Amino acid sequence: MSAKKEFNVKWGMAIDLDKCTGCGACMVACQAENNLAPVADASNKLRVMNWLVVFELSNNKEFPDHEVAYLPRPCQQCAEQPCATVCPVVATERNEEGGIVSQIYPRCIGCRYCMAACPYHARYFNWFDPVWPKGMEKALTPDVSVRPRGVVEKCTFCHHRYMMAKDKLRAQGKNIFVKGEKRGTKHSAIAEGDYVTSCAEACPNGAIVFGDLNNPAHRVYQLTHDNPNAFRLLERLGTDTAVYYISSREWVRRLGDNYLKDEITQKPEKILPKKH
Amino acid sequence: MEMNYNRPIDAALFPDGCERGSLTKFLLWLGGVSVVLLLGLYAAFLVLSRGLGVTGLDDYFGFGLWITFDLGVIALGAGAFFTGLLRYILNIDPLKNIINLAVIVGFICYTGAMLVLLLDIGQPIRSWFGLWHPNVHSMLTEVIFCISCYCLVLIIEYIPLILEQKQINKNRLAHHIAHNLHLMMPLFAGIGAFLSTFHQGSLGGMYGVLFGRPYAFRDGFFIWPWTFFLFVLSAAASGPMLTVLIATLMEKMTGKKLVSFDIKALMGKIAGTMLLVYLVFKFMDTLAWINSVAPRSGLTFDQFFHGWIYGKWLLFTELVLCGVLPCVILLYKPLRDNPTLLYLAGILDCAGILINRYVMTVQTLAFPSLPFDKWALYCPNWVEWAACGFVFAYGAILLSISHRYLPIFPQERYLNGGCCAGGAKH
Amino acid sequence: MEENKHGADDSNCRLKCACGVVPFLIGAAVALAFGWWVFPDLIFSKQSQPFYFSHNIHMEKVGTVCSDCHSFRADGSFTGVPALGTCAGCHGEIQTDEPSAASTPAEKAAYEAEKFFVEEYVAKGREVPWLRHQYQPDNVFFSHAAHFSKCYSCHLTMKGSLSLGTPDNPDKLCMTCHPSLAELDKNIPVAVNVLTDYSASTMKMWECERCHALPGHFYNDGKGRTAANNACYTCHK
Amino acid sequence: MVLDRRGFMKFVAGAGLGVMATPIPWKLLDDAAIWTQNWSWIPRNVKGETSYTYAVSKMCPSCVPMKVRMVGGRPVRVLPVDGHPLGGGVSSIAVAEVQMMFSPGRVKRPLYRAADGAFRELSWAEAVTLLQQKLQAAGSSTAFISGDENGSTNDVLSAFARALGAGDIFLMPSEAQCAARAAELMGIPAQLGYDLENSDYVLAIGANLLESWGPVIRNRRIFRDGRPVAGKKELPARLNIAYAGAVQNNTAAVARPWLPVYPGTEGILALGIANMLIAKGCSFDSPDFSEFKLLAAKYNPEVTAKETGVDLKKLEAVVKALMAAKAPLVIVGSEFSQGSGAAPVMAGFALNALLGNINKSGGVCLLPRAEAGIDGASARDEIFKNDLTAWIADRKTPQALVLHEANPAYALPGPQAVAAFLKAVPFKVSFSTYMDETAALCDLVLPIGMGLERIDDVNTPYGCGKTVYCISAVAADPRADVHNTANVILHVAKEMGKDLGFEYYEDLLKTKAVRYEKCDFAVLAAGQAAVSEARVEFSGFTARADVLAKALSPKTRGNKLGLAPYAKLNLGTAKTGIPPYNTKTLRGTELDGKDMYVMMNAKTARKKGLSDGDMVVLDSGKQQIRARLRVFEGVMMDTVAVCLGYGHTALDEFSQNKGANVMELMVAVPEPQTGLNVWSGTGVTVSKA
Repeated sequence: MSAKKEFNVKWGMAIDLDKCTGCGACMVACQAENNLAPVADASNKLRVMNWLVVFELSNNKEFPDHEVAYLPRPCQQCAEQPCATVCPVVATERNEEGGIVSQIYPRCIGCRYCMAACPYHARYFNWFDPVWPKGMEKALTPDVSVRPRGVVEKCTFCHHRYMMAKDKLRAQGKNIFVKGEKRGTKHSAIAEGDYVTSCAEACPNGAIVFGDLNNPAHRVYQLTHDNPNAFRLLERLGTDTAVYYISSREWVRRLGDNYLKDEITQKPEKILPKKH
Repeated sequence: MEMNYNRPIDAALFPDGCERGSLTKFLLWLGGVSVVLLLGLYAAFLVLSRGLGVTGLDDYFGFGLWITFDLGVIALGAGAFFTGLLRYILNIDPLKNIINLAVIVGFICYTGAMLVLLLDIGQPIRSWFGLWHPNVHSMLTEVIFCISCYCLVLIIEYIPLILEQKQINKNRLAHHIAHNLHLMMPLFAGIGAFLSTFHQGSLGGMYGVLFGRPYAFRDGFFIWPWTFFLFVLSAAASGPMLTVLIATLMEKMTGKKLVSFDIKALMGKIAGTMLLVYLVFKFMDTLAWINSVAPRSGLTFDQFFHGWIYGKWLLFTELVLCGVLPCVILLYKPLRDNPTLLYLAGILDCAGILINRYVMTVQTLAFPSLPFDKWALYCPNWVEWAACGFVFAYGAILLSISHRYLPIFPQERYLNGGCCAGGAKH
Repeated sequence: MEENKHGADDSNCRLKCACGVVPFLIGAAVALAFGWWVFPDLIFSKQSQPFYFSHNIHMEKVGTVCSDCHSFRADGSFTGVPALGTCAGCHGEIQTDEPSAASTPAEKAAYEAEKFFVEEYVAKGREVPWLRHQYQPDNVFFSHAAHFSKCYSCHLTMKGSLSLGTPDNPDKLCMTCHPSLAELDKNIPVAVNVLTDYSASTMKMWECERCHALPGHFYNDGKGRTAANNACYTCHK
Repeated sequence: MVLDRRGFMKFVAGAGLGVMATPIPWKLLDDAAIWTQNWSWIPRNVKGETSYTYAVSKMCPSCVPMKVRMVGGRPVRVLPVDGHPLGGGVSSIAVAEVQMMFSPGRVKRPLYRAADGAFRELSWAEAVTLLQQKLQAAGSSTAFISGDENGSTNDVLSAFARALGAGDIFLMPSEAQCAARAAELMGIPAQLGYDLENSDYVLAIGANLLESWGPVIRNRRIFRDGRPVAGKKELPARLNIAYAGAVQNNTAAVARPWLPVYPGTEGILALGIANMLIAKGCSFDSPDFSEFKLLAAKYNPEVTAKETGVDLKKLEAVVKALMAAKAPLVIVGSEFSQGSGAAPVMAGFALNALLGNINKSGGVCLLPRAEAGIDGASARDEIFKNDLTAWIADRKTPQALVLHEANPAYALPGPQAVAAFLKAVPFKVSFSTYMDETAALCDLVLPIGMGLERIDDVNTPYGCGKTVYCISAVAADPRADVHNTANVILHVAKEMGKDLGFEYYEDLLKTKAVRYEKCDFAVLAAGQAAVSEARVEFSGFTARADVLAKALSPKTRGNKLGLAPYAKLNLGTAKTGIPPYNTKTLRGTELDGKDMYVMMNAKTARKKGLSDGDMVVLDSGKQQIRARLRVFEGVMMDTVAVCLGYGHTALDEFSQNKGANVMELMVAVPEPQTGLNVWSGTGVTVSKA
């Protein structure tokens, strides 16, 4: 496997599961923004194209002690990607400042090895050509190319918005990076909030916070650093994801990873022997 | 040449000293098999024209029957490289009596797998990207390169067999090519063994590197995950037995002796030895998996199994029923020398490897990697089966034609009484 | 059975073999000629623009630099071919003098073209369906802004062949990728690949990589931190 | 030289080899691959300049303001508007509203029902003439139903009704109607408002605050701002939400705590809490406080627990928190935003009065009632006095019926009876964007623009804490041959010689806009909202213990399970059906192919001998529906939870063939003393199919 790449800017999310009501607005916003085709019967969930899925979590207790939580799952944008390393044709990689895992549709040959590799099921295959009800294709955005059948796709953190935000800065004659407070660091000059994903933007509850995980001025940094309530999905796999979840409920945090019975819910470095 | 009207019309094309059934019967057989072939072609047409949505695959099971099938036939097709290695490099001479069949079976398995792969990838027109834009970190890249190259090797190994056809061989050029290729065979066997080892291993490696899938993930030895070696060994352990089984099946169907039993038993002994080596490592691997991979992932052994369809019986069947049992039969001479037991062991051996490839593919993906997810169910549909059927039919046709017209079995003439009724002398 | 005959007569064989190479060579020659001369034209269809347009006249009468018509929007996106509104700013009415008997054919053509444009498009509020010579595919996010700011920042002060423009000749940067049309007085037919539907002038990835894949264009501090500008996502969407 | 077979073969071989040395195979190989990224049948990106227009969703009940992104003049996205009193995110309906302009279920042209029963197209001119004739003939026997309770189209309809001498004008039943009736009964001349913005503790009883009650997006924005994300430097939550209801719905998922209660017992729970508050010394100023106190005393904790099934410990904690809060607020509503009657709202108001928060910051506020903009038109609260379900039950069939964005044949209790009623009406016209169940029954269907395509307004939706007036300008070119309902009615009225004072709807909206301070029409049309903090002075109220005593009497459930309907916005509304982009948001545990799921907890299921995945029949005594059972522990004991929004028979393939319409099960019964019908307390039997 290739060495993990570090970037000055690492776009990431903090999703507050104590705030998400599971309404689905983020899923719809995602589809509209990224030109996903609607389907009349979406009940085969293993065949439905959704870059962002809201899972329903249960504490598995009987009434009345039952609790429910909703977990929106975009692509986790791993720093150690199970997917990009296995792609035979370099159709997906994480190689750009910002740390977003790319997915290049015209390169993808549709072998689906990346889907087999991704434990988050964040990758989707175009089983058929996308079809919109007559005329609805007129409402497609110009920012995301429409994928034909036979290629894999996934959430891109609305990467096109990142590109557009950078272009806006350039048009204003500004640099796209600024020096960070700490020596040797630099941050994106994009103001916090000028680049957000469609899901984060749509969420009325503000459950999804988007920003630069490396920039101490960003909310997402403050929410995820030294926060005992923050966790990531399947952290012990070492994927080093860019999507953090936050919950004050222990059972929710415990569902973020697999734990043996006698293990306590905490960060993997405390459960695991140190990696060599 | 005088026509003998007692013999089939195409008798002039038969291998020297061998008799074959009537052409009508042969064509009827081919016709019957072609029905399966055509159904497969129709399935392929559906897949290529409409998309992979016509299959039973889905986003959880991006890999399914086809990949299982590909891995299966590639493992079982390993008879070609492994027998070749033993025959040409290690000079185990008796194997010359079965090596031709091994090559053809290997050829069928590999080309068949390539055909299915072409359907399996979503953009077959871009398949050459694998060679042109390779990602050197991907196990699949290694597989693509090695399989493509090995396919060429198999073609090269197959060509002399065709050129040795009685009539073709009369052409001097053909004769020379065949002759010279034969002389170069050790070289190709060597290249084949090298390529084959790597792609068999890489196929295993493909799963072993999936660190997001604890069911398949195996930490590495150097740059290779454990499964790399397991796949090589298991292929060597089962490939020869498939060759034996196919030879036997052909004998049953044609009513002729094609390969002497001692050769089969020898193949059995070789396979048994490899199986033993494989099983030793496989058991070690399983223990390491249960005691290291699983707990590190926060999982227990029990969690890897679910219900009946993904039950522990699969592991038991794979390792004991289809592993230890055939291994014992194949290695213990009195048992091995019993034809029924030898063939049974062969069947079990091959079945065990198929189960292994199946669970590595399907159970790996069915396992709920997210703690709040459920086990997923996969059921291949007729399109997937038909495409696999296509490969079977294609193989049957190729084998039938090859057997009818090509001198594959050096022992055939001798085993069937040395001459053929009403046979033309040569 | 021909082989048998052939084997029987040795001298005949030699003769045949001698002239036997000829058909092979002819075949090869035909294929080579077809492949190198005929085929390249065969796969491109030639399409013409809706009406005559002269960059030359516009450069003389309207502006002096490309960006006078091909400009950036406030959000940093690039207008590319100007929208009807931009053209209509001048062409609300016919600007060219009506040609007289003394007019050159070129002047007459210009007048006819403008008349057509004003009547058929400006008056009706229809966008002109210009064909584009260099139109990147949907899967490419080409940022003119990035090239203007990034490339300029270094190459403006560079000397010799590395100079891609000077403050008084900014268009030189455009010409790095686009053919210079300033002097152009006619429409060039657009060659469209009949199979891919892309224009023949559409830059292919290897052409982009002439700059993008240059090691000198990487920022790499040796600690695994990289600002490689040849990442897939630098250009793809 | 003669070209023989051998020569030809050599030629071919030469050509074959030669070709390999030309670009042909390699260029074709490359071009074929490039072809696959540019297939002609895959839609292409259409570039253009980005611009934005503003509108307010007329489709989503949350009345969410929208920033519409246009590319080259073509709408592509709906984005949220921050800083708008109703905004702060987008709802799951509104977020794909642009895409819904292209829904296959749209009515594209005016249609009339021909003699053979099928729809035929006709021109707008013909349609208007036909409409005029029919209404002229029907005269005062014309009835009106509007499905848009916040728009001024109602002014036009009611003015027209008045001009015709017709009194039958109705709005579709809603929480707002229950609240308006409650206010009237209590003698409060105002629209009840809720100052969530400034509250620090909200107890929602039944009101699905974060999904379907009131202007949801505004509620959720307040939740967003009041609940900082749990971080390292965790600020204490400024807003706590507790929720009491039968189903662990979207609100309950984030409420602390969720108090499970039997469905339809919201009012009783409120009285129980009132009793606890009174015991702690709370009181309010009302001529019948003593009666109220007596009534509340009946609901001592034990009785409350028995009747509502509430956990007393949890309830006491909530009451304690209410008392401790600086600005406590109680909101009583219905889990499916309709059909619970006026009494629960009255009990809720009394609770708020006990907490002393009427017209206080963070409490219940008394907003000036929305007034009509046309002389002779009825104000919204006037129209609310007419109960649609009761009127239909009376079966005084009018000669003509005008429907504006209303789908009673789907959305009212007992849709089959409603359809039968509609069939009996000689002439029915539906102004509708989509071919919904009601439009499909009508004699004339007139396409109107959806919110994005028409000018309309939104006037202080129920639930707001202040008066909010918004104009929704035309954001996009209509995708069908549409006209505005109000314009058509204004025109028809004029033709009939009944000039309503306006030529166009826009003129009416302009006169309305100038009523608000510092706001002119252009500013409002550009997306700003006119906000007024004006309140009606609180000069006491009557708790109406007499009404409460009768209306909130405990019901015997017998052997039946309580039916707990709940609403979710992602299933759309009765008007829209399930929006195309929303089918994917339905979980596998909500809908499986044609089967929808109903939910009960494991204990209840065991009692009924049912298990997860069973096909079951829900029987209300009058009607049955079939569904699959999901065992879900977030449902009250002896209760079956059912989701609204399935079972469409009209509209498009995104809505059809999905589950059953729960309204089939509902039985509307008069609420004693209030003049409203209620259907929130329906009981059903559940058995294996």
